[in-house]
Amino acid sequence: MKTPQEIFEILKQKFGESVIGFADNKLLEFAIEIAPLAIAEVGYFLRDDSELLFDNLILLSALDDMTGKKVTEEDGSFRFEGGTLSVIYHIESTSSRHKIVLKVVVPKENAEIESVAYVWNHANWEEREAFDMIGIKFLNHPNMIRILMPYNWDAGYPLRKDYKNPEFYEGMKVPY
Amino acid sequence: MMIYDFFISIFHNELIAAFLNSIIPVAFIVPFALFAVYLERKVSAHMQDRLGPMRVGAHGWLQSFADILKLLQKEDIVAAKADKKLFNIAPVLTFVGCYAVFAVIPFSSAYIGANLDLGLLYIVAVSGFVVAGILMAGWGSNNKYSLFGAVRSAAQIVSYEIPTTLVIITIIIVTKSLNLYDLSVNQTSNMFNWMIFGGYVEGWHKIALIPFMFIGFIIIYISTLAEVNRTPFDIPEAESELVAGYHTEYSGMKFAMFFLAEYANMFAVSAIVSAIFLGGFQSPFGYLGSTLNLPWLIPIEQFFWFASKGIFFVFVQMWLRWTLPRLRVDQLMAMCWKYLIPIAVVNLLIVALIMVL
Amino acid sequence: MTYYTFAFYAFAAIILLSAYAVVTSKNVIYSAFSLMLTFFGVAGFYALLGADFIAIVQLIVYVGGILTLMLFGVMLTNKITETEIKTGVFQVLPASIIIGMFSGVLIASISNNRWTVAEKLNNPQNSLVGIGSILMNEYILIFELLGVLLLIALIGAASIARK
Amino acid sequence: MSVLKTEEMILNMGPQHPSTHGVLRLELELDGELIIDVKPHVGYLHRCFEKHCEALTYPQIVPYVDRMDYLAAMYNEFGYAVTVERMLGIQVPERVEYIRVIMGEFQRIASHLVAVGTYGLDIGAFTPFLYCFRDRERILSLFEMTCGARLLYNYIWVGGLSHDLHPDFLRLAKEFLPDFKNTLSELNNLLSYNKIFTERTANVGVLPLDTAINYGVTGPNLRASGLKWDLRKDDPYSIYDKFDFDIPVGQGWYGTVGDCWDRYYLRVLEMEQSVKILEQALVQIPDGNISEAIPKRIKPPEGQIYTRVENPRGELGYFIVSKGGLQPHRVKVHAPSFIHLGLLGELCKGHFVADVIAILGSIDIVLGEVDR
Repeated sequence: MKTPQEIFEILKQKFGESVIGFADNKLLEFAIEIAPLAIAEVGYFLRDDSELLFDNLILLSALDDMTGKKVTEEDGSFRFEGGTLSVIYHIESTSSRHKIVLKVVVPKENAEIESVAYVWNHANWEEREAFDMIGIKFLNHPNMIRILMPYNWDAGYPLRKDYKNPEFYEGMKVPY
Repeated sequence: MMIYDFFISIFHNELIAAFLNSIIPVAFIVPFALFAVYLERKVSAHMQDRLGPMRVGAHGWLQSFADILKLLQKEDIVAAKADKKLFNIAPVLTFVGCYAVFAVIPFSSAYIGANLDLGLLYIVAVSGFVVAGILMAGWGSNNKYSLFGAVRSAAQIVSYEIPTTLVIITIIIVTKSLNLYDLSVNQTSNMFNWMIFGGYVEGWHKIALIPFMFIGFIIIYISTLAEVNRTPFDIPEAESELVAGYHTEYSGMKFAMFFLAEYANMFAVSAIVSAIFLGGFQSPFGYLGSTLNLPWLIPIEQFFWFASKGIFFVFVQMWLRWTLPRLRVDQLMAMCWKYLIPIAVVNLLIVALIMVL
Repeated sequence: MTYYTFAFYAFAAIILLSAYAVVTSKNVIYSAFSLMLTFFGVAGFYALLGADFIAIVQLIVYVGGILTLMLFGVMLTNKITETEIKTGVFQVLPASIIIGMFSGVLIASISNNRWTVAEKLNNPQNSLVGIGSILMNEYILIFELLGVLLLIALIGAASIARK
Repeated sequence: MSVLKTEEMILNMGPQHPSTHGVLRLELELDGELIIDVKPHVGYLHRCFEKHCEALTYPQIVPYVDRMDYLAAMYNEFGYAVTVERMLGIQVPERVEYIRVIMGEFQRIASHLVAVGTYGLDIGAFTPFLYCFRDRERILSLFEMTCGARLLYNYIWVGGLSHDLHPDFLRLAKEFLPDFKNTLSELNNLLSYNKIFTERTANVGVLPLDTAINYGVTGPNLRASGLKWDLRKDDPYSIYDKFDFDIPVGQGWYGTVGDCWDRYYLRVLEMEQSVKILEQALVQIPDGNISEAIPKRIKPPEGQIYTRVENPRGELGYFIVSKGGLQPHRVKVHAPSFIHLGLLGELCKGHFVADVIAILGSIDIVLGEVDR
């Protein structure tokens, strides 16, 4: 059993620059921020290191940080320019019973994160969902297609804060 | 006196008499199917701690008629890409196959459709039409589930015909007859003359035969159960995987045709099993008609016993259906080829040995 | 016209029409099902001739066995529902020459034969006993040899299927 | 001998199919009856629950969480309430905790009854299904008596409950438990130990432990693979530490550890343990005021939290990000069914078509939760 601080030290030593630092965190969770392209490597290390053995990815959640500049259009709708999206990984070890939170922040315009689907198979569908809902592209993912929305949905990513409903879907008016 | 002779004495015309003679099973099958559907609902309901149909008539006894009414009113849907000719012929062919079996079933000493010497073999032969009808339905529906169901069903029926036939051959060795009518007539006077108790064989052979007759009875009951696609062998129409098997695409009267065929078949195999092993139309205790010296009563009593035995086995089929889960298709085939057929062959050899000695 | 002749012509019509359909149908499945009717008609002929055992064996073997096998073959080897199973007319000239020769031979042999009608059997009902005793007495060797042959075929089929 | 060319058949199972347990489409790639690949297509029931949450205040979300796993709605509320209470730092009265545990365990029994019953139905046994539903109806009647609803309750609120128990509740609940034990033994005799049933399910769809963990499997499915991992004991919440109960794990009773039979039977054993908890809780429940801790206005501080509870189907977790407003910034649900469904393709390879049904039934998914 290790505390998040100890794990942070280990990671910092091992990966250096790729481990950015403790993300600002409140309420019960200590998130370690990792560079987007290093996450798979960190994941392999966390899973396979004999002291850590983080074999279980509990949850992979993506969110729109809503940090960009709010631009209001003439019709009252708004969108965010710039800003970031982030992905949060809750991982734990079923044998050592310690858990940590990893966080990856990517700019909205070029949201690309290394996939961890080969580290934890669980991430396969969760990453597809994150892609579907928030629009983060996971590199080297085995099957990066939409999962919950229709495969041909082209009105954007619903869980982004500036998502607008399309007027028509396949010729039907929305909302009908 | 046979009913056929009675018709001839009235009409003096063989053709009319034969025609009337041949539609008598219809007069039995249709009411039986109505009753069996009701029975199935009630049996399942009471086994499952519920009441079943209660609204249409007292205790829902008119439910089957309501079902028929519903089926009659249904739109007859033919899928757009179905093979229309095959799709339409298939239910008829299946029903014809089932109905043809009734030709050699002795309902009572006064009625058998056609007193064929090869009755038992004839039953095996005409079931080929049922297989063809099922394959036709599966192919004609142009639906993968239907085709799957049809192919499984055909494979199942063809496989389970083998243990059935082996048991039938065992019976032939003992009785030296394939005629179901003779078979039934000979198992008379009391229930220890029934084939399951060694039949009307004399001496120590009879005692020696009893265990092997029991084995034969169990094998033929299991394999006929499989031939009519009832649980635990209802894989062809396993609703949890293949929706409804080969009759997925059917609706209305064509579906009713399959339904009727299924229930007719259930009764037919029960009747065959009871005719072979349990004395057919014979009473287990002797006849009221002979005690009261009323000869006309005997055939009616016989019909009562025949129907009772048939319905009892239909009830057992329902009982099994609402109790047991379903086998998987490979387990079903393994059961047939690895257990039933070897046991039936060994049983056949032992019976042959007993009869030779 | 007696019922017997009526039945004969009815079966003959079934055989001819269904056989024609077998040959001409473009759809293999239709051919197979027409073949079933042909077998049925032939079985009817046997029954009319008093050979009830042969009639029933005809149904068991051809309708129950061979036809089912053919249907299985057609249904399982094609990619289901996506391609139509059709046959076409090929090699018309060689075929018609061969057919012409064969029909010439057949017509010649039929017209040159002296046809005799066999005496009506006394009891055509009990053909089974007769067949059984003949097979088990006079032709026992051939019968057993046939059994061995079929066993070899069965083993061969099983060993090929295992590969 | 040349190799025969064969082609795979694509069979679409669902979205309307009797045994996909909802609107799920499985694309089966078949070689004869053997499965080469299974591709689940989900999303037919997608309502964008998470998007809705961003527009609702915290108490308004409670009725929405009911609609995810509609067979275990009480537990969804339970988990949500625990999460938000942790964010706010509220301590709820002891009576509330007891009622929540009672409701939660009744809900676990009800949910497992559906799982076990429909599993029998998938295998072809119709009768046990109705026995299970008969007893489930009694539990639902208890719920109805408490909060007026049978399926979607809106009962467990943040900081408390919507109503106190009905005066007859404890008596009827205590009467139910012995009857239910009889049903369980009846079910075991009719279905669990049935030869055909064990043949169909033992050694089918074996899920090894390392695969299970790697796929993030939780709940009964994980325990059936042999890991003693139950959040009620391993990450305690509410007052589960006050009760004495065991955590059954799969032992490969009839076949391999982690096969369909283990997953099925583990649910039966869990129902027995739930009965054990209920027997204690129904006796120990204290009096008290159930609504004193309900806050007037819920406005959690800025930050994020992930809290998980042991839902009948596995680990139900809520990840809530708050920006300090009345509405959450982001709610992400760790939905066990969604994760378990991702495993289906892996489990089904090399099995028969009939086994797909057996495996799908044994992992016990609810499509409302898969699609959310």
